[in-house]
Amino acid sequence: MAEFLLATAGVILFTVAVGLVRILGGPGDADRLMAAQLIGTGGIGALLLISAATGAHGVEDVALGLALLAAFASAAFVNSAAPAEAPDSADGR
Amino acid sequence: MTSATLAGLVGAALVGLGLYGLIANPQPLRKILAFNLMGSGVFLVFGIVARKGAGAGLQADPVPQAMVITGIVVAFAASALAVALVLRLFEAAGRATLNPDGWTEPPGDGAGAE
Amino acid sequence: MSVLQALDIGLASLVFAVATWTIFAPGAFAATVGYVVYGLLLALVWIRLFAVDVALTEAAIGSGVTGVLLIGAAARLRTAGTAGDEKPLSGLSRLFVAVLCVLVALALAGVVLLLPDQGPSLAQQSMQALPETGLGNPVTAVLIAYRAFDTMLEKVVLVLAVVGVWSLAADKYWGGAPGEARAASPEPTLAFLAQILAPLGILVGIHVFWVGADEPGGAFQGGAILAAMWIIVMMARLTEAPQTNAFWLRVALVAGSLVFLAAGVAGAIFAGSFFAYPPGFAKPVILFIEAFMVLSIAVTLPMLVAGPPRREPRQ
Amino acid sequence: MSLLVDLFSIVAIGAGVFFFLAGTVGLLRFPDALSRLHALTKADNLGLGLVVLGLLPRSESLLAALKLVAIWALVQLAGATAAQLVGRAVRRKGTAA
Repeated sequence: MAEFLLATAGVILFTVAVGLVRILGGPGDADRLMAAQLIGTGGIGALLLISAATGAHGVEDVALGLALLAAFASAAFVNSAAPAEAPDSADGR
Repeated sequence: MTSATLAGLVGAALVGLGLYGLIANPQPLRKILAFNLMGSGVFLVFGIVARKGAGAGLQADPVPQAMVITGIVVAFAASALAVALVLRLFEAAGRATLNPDGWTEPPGDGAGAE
Repeated sequence: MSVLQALDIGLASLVFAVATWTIFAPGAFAATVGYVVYGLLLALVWIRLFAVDVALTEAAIGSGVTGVLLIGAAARLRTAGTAGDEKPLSGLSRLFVAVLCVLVALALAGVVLLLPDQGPSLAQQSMQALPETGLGNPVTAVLIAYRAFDTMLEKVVLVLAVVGVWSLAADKYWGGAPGEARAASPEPTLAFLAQILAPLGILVGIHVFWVGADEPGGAFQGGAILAAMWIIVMMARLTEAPQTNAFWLRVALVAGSLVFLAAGVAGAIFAGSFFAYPPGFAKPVILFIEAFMVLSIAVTLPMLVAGPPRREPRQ
Repeated sequence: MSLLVDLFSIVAIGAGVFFFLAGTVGLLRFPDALSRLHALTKADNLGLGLVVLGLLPRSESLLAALKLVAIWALVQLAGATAAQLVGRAVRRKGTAA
């Protein structure tokens, strides 16, 4: 069973890596932020699978920490790049 | 080859990469990134030292681990100071570059910079 | 080759590939996102090295808080360094630098390969003395008991970094609040996230600190998670950054180092030597110190991210 | 009993990996940033959700199981918010991104 868990962790990391190749190069900054989001989710998945397989202790807290901070890259980007006012909200959304 | 040795080799490669970026990349923010990369490479070498010191029922020697933890925090503090310096340079000189020819205003005492 | 070995090799190549991207990416923003991705992957590597405490620190500080700092800086500097400003190295000197760096990496790799299989270790001693501290996590014991002096000085470094960042402020802003005064209306999505995340994050942060006595976790990791929660609340503009001349802020910044130092001096008076904890009372003393460290870290990291004061102080 | 648990884990985690794969295929194939964002959120929701579901019966304690569920819920929240924020950033810039 441990072999299966590790293999799936490997597959998830591999698909994430393939996705990274596509979006880390852009074209836009939005795509690059998606890369951070993708590796966050995939990394947490792989982390949980690896810890279930190797029996490393206390790994749930690491995954919990990563999950708490998963949106921070996007939040920091919006916070620094957004114009001072929000013209976006004027169109009724 | 054990996973610890592999991590140590990656750490060695990261130190090389980071050193190259620190010297060859002209932009200051890129230099900060490279410096951090170099630092984490050193931490990984500490990681292998910790792993090789496994014993007494522990899977890794706790002393190098504790040093890496303080190291990560200090590295963050240093990066924060460096980033603040770069942003201040940007404010004062109009450009964030280490090349004085690129500065659009002479870096004064900073009191007038908005 | 077992599945685990294949996974390790895959992870190592992924880390190396993302690190290479960070150095050679075409733009500063792309490189910065690469670095955030790299930090996340490093947390996985630390799990594979069975250093869960380090993985937790890397996840919270190396990837989370550093990510906010660097992405914020990269987004702000987008207009800054246009390509014409910089004098890139000539091809020849690039080659020279590359050769030098490869040599450094190879030398270090040689050292790694030559390390003995069973290296010198303090694991034995750490575990032997562990019952005296009343702790169950040897890493916490190293940080707060065996090498307490290092950790105390490291807290002082954090305070010095804040002083350094603040001192970059223009004279008229000294004592004011960091960050520009911005529109009152926060980004609604971000506000929603912060409102849900903050209570949960505070719970997790305190949990991580508390279990740190016996399991992976501790003051640094718990404090960093709490710090991240204050950062997200400030980013969502649910609260303003505090004035840097606020008395409570300055007390909170130095509380960790002061309490730590006081405990060390008390050890010299009551237990015979500097940073000696009285037998039987070690664990309560350690937890007391750690609680103030958590407070200081939770205040210091957001102040480092927020940067120097940029508004005139209100009286 | 343990065979049943293993079977459950294999089915759920396998399905989760499928959604990670589907998300990546979407990232590779979709033409613009907004549809790529759409593909990405699938990996967030279902991929990790199913992996967590598969790991749930293997967790050591009730607290560990609760943490697993909390991790999934937090990733959901982060994914949804980040998708909103990134989507807005794309829209603000027009179709250029």
